[in-house]
Amino acid sequence: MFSIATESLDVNLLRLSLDDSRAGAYVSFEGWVRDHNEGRAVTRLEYEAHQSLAVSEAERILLEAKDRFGLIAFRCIHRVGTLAIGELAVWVGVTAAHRAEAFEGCRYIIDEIKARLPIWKKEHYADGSSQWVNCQSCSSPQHQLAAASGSGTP
Amino acid sequence: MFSIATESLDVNLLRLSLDDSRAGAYVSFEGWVRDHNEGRAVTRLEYEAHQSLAVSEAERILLEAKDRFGLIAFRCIHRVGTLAIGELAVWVGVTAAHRAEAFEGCRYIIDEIKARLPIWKKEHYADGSSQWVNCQSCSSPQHQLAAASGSGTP
Amino acid sequence: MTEAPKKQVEIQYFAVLKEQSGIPGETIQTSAQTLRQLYVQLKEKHKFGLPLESLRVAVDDQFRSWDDLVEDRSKVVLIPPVAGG
Amino acid sequence: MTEAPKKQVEIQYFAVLKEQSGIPGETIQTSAQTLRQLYVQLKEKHKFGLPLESLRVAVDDQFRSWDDLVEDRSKVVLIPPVAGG
Repeated sequence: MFSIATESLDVNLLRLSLDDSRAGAYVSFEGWVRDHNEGRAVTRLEYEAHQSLAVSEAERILLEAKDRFGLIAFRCIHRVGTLAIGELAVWVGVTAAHRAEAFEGCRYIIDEIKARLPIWKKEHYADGSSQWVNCQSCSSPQHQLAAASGSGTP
Repeated sequence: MFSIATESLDVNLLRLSLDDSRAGAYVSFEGWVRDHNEGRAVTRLEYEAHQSLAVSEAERILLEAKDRFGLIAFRCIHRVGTLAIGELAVWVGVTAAHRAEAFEGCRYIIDEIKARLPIWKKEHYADGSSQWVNCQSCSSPQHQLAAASGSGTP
Repeated sequence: MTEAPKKQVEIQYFAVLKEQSGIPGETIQTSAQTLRQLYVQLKEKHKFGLPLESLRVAVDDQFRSWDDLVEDRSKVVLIPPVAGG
Repeated sequence: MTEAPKKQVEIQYFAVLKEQSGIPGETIQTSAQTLRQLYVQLKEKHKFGLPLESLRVAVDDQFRSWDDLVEDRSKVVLIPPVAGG
């Protein structure tokens, strides 16, 4: 149902694995590494995961989606390691009898995956700097002091 | 942007055609021929389209979606002819910077495609009968008379 | 009131209308003034079951209103309830 | 009040915590009674910037509450703000 991958994904194989004659609707989501974030030019991403916790939490999420939206099949894969612009970071695919359930189920899964899985993303910028995403308050006290004298929110 | 196909689709090629380094989210929808509808066992589908009207209306829909949801890339293909169970009848793929726009744009396109395009679907059932979908009131007066004496809604 | 001059119209039938008429289309001479009147004539001729309210109509590849006038040498498409996807 | 007996705990660090501590993990002896007290000690030791409220904690592969007791020979994972996808 869920796995963490260290190599690039074969979307075609993933899609075929969801094949089911009861399914009328297939919806997939892919998160691609884009060349910018919040106005800054991004050159690459680095993903790190806590493997066992991520897997157990993701399987909980997938079963929640199955129950809520009556999904027929569902699967999710998340990459870790260093990813270049355009690379696939996460893939979610679901099937259902009808399209409403498929769209809502797929959306639920990716929303919860992003909010709940112990996976971390570091952005590397064109100016050579880097930052852990969602981690504005992560810097150590000395760094926070330095940041407070600047214009950014701490 | 939109086309009508008489042969089976290569989803992988379609997906690759949307590749863009500004895109962070890709959402695709596929309509598959399923083995049942409203409680009846379905054996195959037959699609018919008014080619030129379908193309111009679909391109209007795609541009509406682009404007409303700020899509980066978008494409839709619809099959016509006889389709077996499990075959791909319609494919929609979109990209956007973020996932909310990609999900909503993809959903908008397939909803409008289904409601507005001059495309017709005939279901063939396991018992040998067949019916044009959404066409409960399509039968000629003689047939309506016969139907009215049965238990189905006319 | 004098008889309106006849116009030549090419009609295309799809799906259930093609089945009920038994033909994919036909070219006819009609005295119908509006598209609404034209459908009433065709419904009578081919015993179509569909009420006009459940159809749409297009002329020369543009969706049109039933109250639009029938134009000579135009191509009319009658569109029964659609079901793409 | 007597000193609580020391417990042996294996800590794992990820992302920003791994960078700030300079290590992927460590095994320590601690007198901390709750996970909350444990983080306060580690924050002090490694000069972590993250307030406890922005972290989650897991023990032996289960998410836990900060008020849960520290168990001897357990594996503790400190989870900084996540950003999958």
